[in-house]
Amino acid sequence: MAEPLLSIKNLSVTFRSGDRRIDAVRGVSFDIAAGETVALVGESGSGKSATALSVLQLLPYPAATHGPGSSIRFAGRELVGASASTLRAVRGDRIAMVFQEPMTSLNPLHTIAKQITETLFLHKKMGRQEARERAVELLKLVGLSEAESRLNAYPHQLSGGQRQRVMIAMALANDPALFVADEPTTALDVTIQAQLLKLLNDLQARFGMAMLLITHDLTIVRKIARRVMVMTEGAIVERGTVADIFARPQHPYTRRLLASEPKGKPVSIEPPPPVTMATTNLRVWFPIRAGIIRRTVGYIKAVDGIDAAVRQGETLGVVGESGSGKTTLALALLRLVRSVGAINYAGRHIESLAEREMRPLRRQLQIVFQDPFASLSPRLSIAQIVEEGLKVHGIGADRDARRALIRDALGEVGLDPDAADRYPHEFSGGQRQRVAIARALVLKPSIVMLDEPTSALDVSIQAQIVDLLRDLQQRHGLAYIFISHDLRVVRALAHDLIVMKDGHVVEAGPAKRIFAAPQEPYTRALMAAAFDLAVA
Amino acid sequence: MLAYALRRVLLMIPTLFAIIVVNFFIIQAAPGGPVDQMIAQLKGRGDVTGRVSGGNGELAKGGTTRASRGIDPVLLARLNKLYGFDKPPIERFWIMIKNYVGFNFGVSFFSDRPVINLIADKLPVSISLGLWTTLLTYLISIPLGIAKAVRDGSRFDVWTSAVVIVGYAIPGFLFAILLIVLFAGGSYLHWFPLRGLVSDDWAQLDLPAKIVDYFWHIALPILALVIGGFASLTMLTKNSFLEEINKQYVVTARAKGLSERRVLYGHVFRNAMLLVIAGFPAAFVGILFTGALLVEVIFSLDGLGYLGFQAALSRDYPIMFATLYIYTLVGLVMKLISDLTYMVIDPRIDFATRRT
Amino acid sequence: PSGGIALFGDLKYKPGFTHFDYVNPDAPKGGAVKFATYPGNGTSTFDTLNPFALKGVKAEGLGFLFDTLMVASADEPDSQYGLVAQSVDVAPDRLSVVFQLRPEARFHDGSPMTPADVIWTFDTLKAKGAPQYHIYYADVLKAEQAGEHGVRFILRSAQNRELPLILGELPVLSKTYWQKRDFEKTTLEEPLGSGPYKIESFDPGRSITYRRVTDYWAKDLPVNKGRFNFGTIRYDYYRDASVALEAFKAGQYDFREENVAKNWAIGYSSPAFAAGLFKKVLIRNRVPQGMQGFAFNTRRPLFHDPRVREALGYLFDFEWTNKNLFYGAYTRTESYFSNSDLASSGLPSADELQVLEPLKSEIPAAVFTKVYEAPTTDGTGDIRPNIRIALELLKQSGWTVKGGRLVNDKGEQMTFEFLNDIAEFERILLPFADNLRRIGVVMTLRTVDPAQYENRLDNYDFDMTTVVIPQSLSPGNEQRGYWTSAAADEIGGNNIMGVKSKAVDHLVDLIISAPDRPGLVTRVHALDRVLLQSFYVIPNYHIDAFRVAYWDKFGRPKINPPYALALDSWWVDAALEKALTANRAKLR
Amino acid sequence: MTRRAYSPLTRRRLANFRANSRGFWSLWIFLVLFLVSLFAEFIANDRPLLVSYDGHFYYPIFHDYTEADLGGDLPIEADYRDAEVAKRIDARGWIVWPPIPFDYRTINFHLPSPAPSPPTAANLLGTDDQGRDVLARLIYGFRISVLFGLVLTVASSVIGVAAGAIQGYYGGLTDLFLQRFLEIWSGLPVLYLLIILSSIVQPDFWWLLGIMLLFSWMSLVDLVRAEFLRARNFDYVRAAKALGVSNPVIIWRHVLPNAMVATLTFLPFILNGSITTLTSLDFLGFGLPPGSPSLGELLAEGKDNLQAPWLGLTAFFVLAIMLSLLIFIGEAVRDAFDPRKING
Ligand SMILES: Nc1ncnc2c1ncn2[C@@H]1O[C@H](COP(=O)(O)OP(=O)(O)OP(=O)(O)O)[C@@H](O)[C@H]1O
Ligand SMILES: Nc1ncnc2c1ncn2[C@@H]1O[C@H](COP(=O)(O)OP(=O)(O)OP(=O)(O)O)[C@@H](O)[C@H]1O
Ligand SMILES: [Mg+2]
Ligand SMILES: [Mg+2]
Repeated sequence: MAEPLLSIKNLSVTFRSGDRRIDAVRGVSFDIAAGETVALVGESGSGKSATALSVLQLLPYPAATHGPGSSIRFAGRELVGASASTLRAVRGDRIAMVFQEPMTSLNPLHTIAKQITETLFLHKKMGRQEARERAVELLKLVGLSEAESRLNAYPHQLSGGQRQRVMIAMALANDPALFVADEPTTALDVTIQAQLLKLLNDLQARFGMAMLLITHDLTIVRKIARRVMVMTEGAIVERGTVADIFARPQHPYTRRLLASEPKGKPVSIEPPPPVTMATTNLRVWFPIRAGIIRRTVGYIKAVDGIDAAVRQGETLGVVGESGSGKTTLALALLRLVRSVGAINYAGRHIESLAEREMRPLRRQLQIVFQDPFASLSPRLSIAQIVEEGLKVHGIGADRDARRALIRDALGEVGLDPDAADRYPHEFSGGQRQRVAIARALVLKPSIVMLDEPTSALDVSIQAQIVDLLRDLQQRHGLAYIFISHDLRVVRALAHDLIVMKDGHVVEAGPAKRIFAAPQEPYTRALMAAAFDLAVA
Repeated sequence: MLAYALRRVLLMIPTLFAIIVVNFFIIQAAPGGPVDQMIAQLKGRGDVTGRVSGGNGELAKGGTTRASRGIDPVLLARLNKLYGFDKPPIERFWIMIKNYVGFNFGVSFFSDRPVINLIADKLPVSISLGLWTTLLTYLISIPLGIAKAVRDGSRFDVWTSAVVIVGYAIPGFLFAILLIVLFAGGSYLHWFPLRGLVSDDWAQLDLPAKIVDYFWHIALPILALVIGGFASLTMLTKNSFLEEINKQYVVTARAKGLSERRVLYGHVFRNAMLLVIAGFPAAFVGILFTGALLVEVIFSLDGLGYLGFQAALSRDYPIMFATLYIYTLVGLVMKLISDLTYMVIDPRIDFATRRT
Repeated sequence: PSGGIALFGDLKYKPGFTHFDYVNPDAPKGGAVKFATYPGNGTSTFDTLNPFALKGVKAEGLGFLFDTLMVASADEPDSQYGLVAQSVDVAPDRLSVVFQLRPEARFHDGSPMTPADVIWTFDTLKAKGAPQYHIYYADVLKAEQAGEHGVRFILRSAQNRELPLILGELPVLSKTYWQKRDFEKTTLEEPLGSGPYKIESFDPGRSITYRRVTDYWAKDLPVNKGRFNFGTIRYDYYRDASVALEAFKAGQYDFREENVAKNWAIGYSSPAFAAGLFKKVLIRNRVPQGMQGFAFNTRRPLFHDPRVREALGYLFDFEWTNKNLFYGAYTRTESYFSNSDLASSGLPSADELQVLEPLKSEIPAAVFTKVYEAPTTDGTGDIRPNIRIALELLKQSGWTVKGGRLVNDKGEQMTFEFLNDIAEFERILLPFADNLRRIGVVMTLRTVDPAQYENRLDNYDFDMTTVVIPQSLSPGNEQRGYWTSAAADEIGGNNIMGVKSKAVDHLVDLIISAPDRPGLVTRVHALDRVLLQSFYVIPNYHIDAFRVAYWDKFGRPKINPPYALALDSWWVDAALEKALTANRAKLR
Repeated sequence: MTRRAYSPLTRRRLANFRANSRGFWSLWIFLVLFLVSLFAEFIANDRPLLVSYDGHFYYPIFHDYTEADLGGDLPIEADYRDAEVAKRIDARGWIVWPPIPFDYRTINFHLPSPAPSPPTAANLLGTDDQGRDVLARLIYGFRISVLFGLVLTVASSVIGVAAGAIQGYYGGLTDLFLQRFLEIWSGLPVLYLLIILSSIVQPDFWWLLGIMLLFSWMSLVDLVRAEFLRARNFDYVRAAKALGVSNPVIIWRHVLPNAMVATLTFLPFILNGSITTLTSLDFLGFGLPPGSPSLGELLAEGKDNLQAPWLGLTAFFVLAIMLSLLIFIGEAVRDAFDPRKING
């Protein structure tokens, strides 16, 4: 066989954090041939992202260092410690990368168009018009509807999934030889996911694109990858063809991984408990502004007349395509974006409460944001972040008591409590997501909005979290509004379900019924894609 | 946003009015007025700028013997009438406001010229100094600050810091004098002219010679002005960049294969520049209107700084109020522009209350 | 009819004289000279060419444009000789003066100067001119034509001997020219003049250049012979005094009069000076220096007692100050009429005693018994002897040192404020304050801006301040303002110290009515003694020379007149100038 | 014991601070200089530390003695530099002088050349134009200037940051009206207020501080406001709101630490600037009472005495060194709070 396209030998990555050293990657070696798709799966925090970032030499040097003997050869060229110009020629053109956290990875001050066309100008030397057309084409390819009108949007005006697709479009713009995708579909609904995977397949077929795919979604691995590698604690512990590994996992972690599925069923309560939070005809319209004087020329109706209710001790699942207004709904319910329409919580109309009056209620109403990274204050340690709510609401008698609560909360979501004094950026994506969950749960609220809380978690931890949530629900009668694209998880947790599209509810009802017999075509399509992912 | 800008423009009227009112009464409350100043001048003593321009020896100045009579009441009345002090303050205030509405700024007490003309006369100097100084400081400080941010902690960083700090610590007026002594005086070199904005025969020069002559004249003043200006801007740029340079979007930009320059100038720049922009109006207005006083004095340049200072000390109220009015207006407009610039730079910024 | 007029006695120059003694009648004409004006020596900018109106900062040298009726000679105390006026006659009753104009007198446009012009000038200056004119001419009732070429001024009283001389200084302006213009306005149009120079060019605030009028109508008059030799004169404006000095050293201008001792001592060193390309010359003069001193506001109870005032005088260490701050440039002032024959010295002469005896009961006894001498020290800063004297005097006045503080019988410490308006004076005052502190007196120094200073001074709201009481060689009317009881309460007056003494009032009357010069001198001496021995001020110092520096291109007359620098009698020496240019080039 | 008092994060910040050795040492040097200047009286004084006379001890720094106390005949306060006093004491005892036997206002009467006289063994940095020891004045001047600067800087930054933060964070009418108030406030004629003030009282340290404080706080407001206008849109602010954190706490804990760039950058400059503010006030004659030791006065004297470069140079070096120290300290503080800063 000819020299592989990418050849990683004995790669190690060490981070420094304060006076500690974290060996994130320890002696990883693998090859990827042209046109091949290799999946990298593994525990959250096992060093997958670090490995991926090493390829393009994008780690936060000098906080990160490669051990001696680390080597990454791409098309015959050594990348570790390569000169800036070598790297520049490779980056974005020959090797493209999609980052794990698409929400924070876009330049907040540049329009979508600018960010996509930039690589085209750079590597393809396209003209303005041409580049713009290509950008529209790319956005369409990744399934962004109304691509043209979205070109001039800024990242903060897009939903999580939309941003992720922009990232992908940006990466694929130059038909790279190697595509490194770090959890590229976490924020995407299943139909789009399917479309995307198909697109990748096409590209592979057409241009012989190789792909390093990092994902927690084993279904995807099965569908798209030929080989798979499993990482835990910085090392690859098992590798082989997808068929082999799925059939005969050797390493205990692999076995656990394959075994864990979000299991269990929501426990129904009889008689049905009272509704704790409800909204009728909720609307959130974002103005579209144009021109230098920013006149309002129209509205994006992110949430357009939604009725929803969640019962005490139950879970309301919210599913729907990316950009359908799920996040906005959650934020509106918590009065974090301006909305119109009644919001009823525990018998009170909270839509007109002043901020000061809302504040005591906030202990009861918690949220886990879709973009955990951005929602964590960059200059506070994890401990401080989790502690904050406790302090505000006077939970925990003193410092030590609070410390104990923090340790418990971090432990429950599977984080090492000793890492509590690190800053958010020193964690992996999944770890940050768990911090956000811990922050919400440590308050023992009565309702939690969970916006894609498990998207960055590997299945084993996902299962752990799901168990935790269900456990808490049973013990304390928590109500959840659970937003997710992962219908399996939804199925495992939700009592009721609403399916959203374009800011409207297309179908609502008991989860069991909808999963069993979806009424609307859209719901049916969604279910089909989720449970029978066809790459055709 | 249009509504916001409009509201801001409308609010300028009461703001200006309030400033003028407050100033009018505070200034009148200060002991010593134009009449006192005029009398001091008549007695040969009213040298208001002596403090900054020096030259007072150990011999105090007396008047001529023949003029040495007490202030005769007739004269006093004449002076009071001359300056309009025969009317009560409120009436004077209304007259002034009425005139201002029609952009009539009155006539200087002491030099008897319309204030507007006086200001117009000083503009070439002030704009020359202000423009070039601002331009130079920004053109040098920003790239320097960026370079320092990229090389934070390196030898380059340290010694450039040292250079700009030393520049800042050199008191501008001392440096100006030093420049004159070294490069324009009679003791050492005589490379540059000592005073003025252009040569006497400027009108006769052809265009290239005019340009050369102009820069030849402003070289030293500008040097004296900019030397202290680098430090804060450079450090601000550096720190703003350090704040941004580690963010995730910068990694994305790098992943695109952008050169370091384009990462810095194309991506980080806009994110980091908010503060630099925010500080701009104050810096510009400052250098234009007041900052150059000592340099103007030392290089015998006729600028607004000197005009304002002299007017303040000699109690030339029309100049004071007119300059105050104009500076404030310019300041307000600059501030509005910079506020609107914030929104252009960062589309997330608005000025509304966060109500949800 | 007389061609000249003297305040007292005879004129030095008899009718038919050809030129003043202190000029070189054959001085070569031509050449260009540059002067400078800068803070401390003139204004630092100008914005008007009308020198007569109140408003505007006047350009330097505008006097060149205008001929006056008479011209003063620089080697007599107070004598004038006709310029526009051919002759002058003071009526025997001293209530009117007649000037006969020269028929050939011409303005620059060729029109003749007429009595109508003179009358118009007088009326206009008095009514619309700068306030000084109003003050000058307060005692002149009116001007009227007297014959074809004569103008008669009617005076209010015979008292003011100086008035004819003041009128002799009247410039003559063209009525026709000015009637079409607003006299009170500032202007940048060259006014029509008649004098030796015309404006060649100017740039407001930067420079102004004058060119000699070659067909000047009066160029051969005896008063002008040998004067106005420079072909062009240019004044450059500087804003900063140190820069102006640098500019001189760089050869940007030719001539400079220094008024800062430190500059004089060490400020001029430069290669050009070392090479002798420019000179530093002290030209002695007899220009009366009057009195500069720290004035007590005797309106304040604290300073009622002359012994207190005398005592505090012992703590101003002039010798140390002069040596260490002034490079020994100055002379201690020991008279209110210093540097002139009007200054008293020794014990009173018989004539003076005659004046003083009648006042004996009202003036300090020391006037008759003691020679006034300002306190002295050895210049080392050791002022113990003076402290002893001061403490003794203070004790007599009820002030004693207790616990290091000088207190009165009520136990109040002596505290006062020195009101100052010139920053440069702080270095002179602080050592004085330091010495005062040694005997337990607190003198706080307060420096304020000019307008505020004026305001406080006009209302006599100060304890102590620096005064300058200028004097001319012919003290007269103005002494009323300086010393009399009536002036002491006049707001904004010149009797800063608040002198209120019948004796002084009387002496002032005597001075004003002095019959002749010796009588005047005697009476002034008497006044001087009384003032000195009453300790109204702590005398400072003065200098009896012009400190001039000039590039070596000038020719100078052999004689320096005692009462003026008479720069207009210098000329550009072509040979020197050539050598200078060559040497300068070499130095580069 | 003390170690446990710090949270791990604080420890980490301290370590970061220390790791910036330039800043760390700058802090020490600055503290030492400042502390030393606080004890200026013991270092530079025209009164001896200790006098033994006739078997008795005298402590002139703490107590005023008259010459009579020391056997002289005059009742005036003893001037120990006076030859006669010194001679008398020497005859019957001894004197211990501070290292610099000059106070800030002591005139050295025995100048080798007219004032300002160049550096000599007696006056290490020469004398100023009144014959006073420059080094002594420097020590006292440093104290006054730094105290003035520190108080002014701290107070005005606190006020300025608070005002900017409130405007930027709350926006809306709060912003609109505070901004207008600020504009009017900054339009006040400072010079005239000073003139009025100085016509009522003799401006001293505290008066000047007060007046300056009234205006100096405005320099930071716009910058902080801009930072807050931006930062309030960040997701972590929204997250904090969702936690029920009150606005002041959000401002303080979440936004401020991430909006400190301008403040941290400008603090050293503001401090140095307050010192030069004193200069310009001195220039106009509204500064500290004449004769007070201040760096500003030294600069002004330097300008008037170009022939005496030790004046201007001394002032310049002190300013330059102080600014460098402060900026380096500022950088270290920045590092300390930079979550991504890695030592070494
Ligand atoms: N900047 C950093 N400083 C210190 N430690 C870091 C840093 N970035 C990552 N780490 C640590 O390195 C380890 C590997 O992180 P990495 O992001 O590669 O994990 P991952 O496999 O991508 O996990 P996830 O699936 O949760 O994204 C984690 O334990 C994380 O805490
Ligand atoms: N601040 C904003 N300004 C303008 N449009 C916005 C803004 N925030 C969200 N939108 C738009 O509102 C719509 C709904 O967004 P939202 O984030 O609620 O979607 P979502 O259902 O959470 O999608 P995803 O699954 O991708 O996270 C999207 O079309 C988005 O572009
Ligand atoms: Mg990861
Ligand atoms: Mg979402």
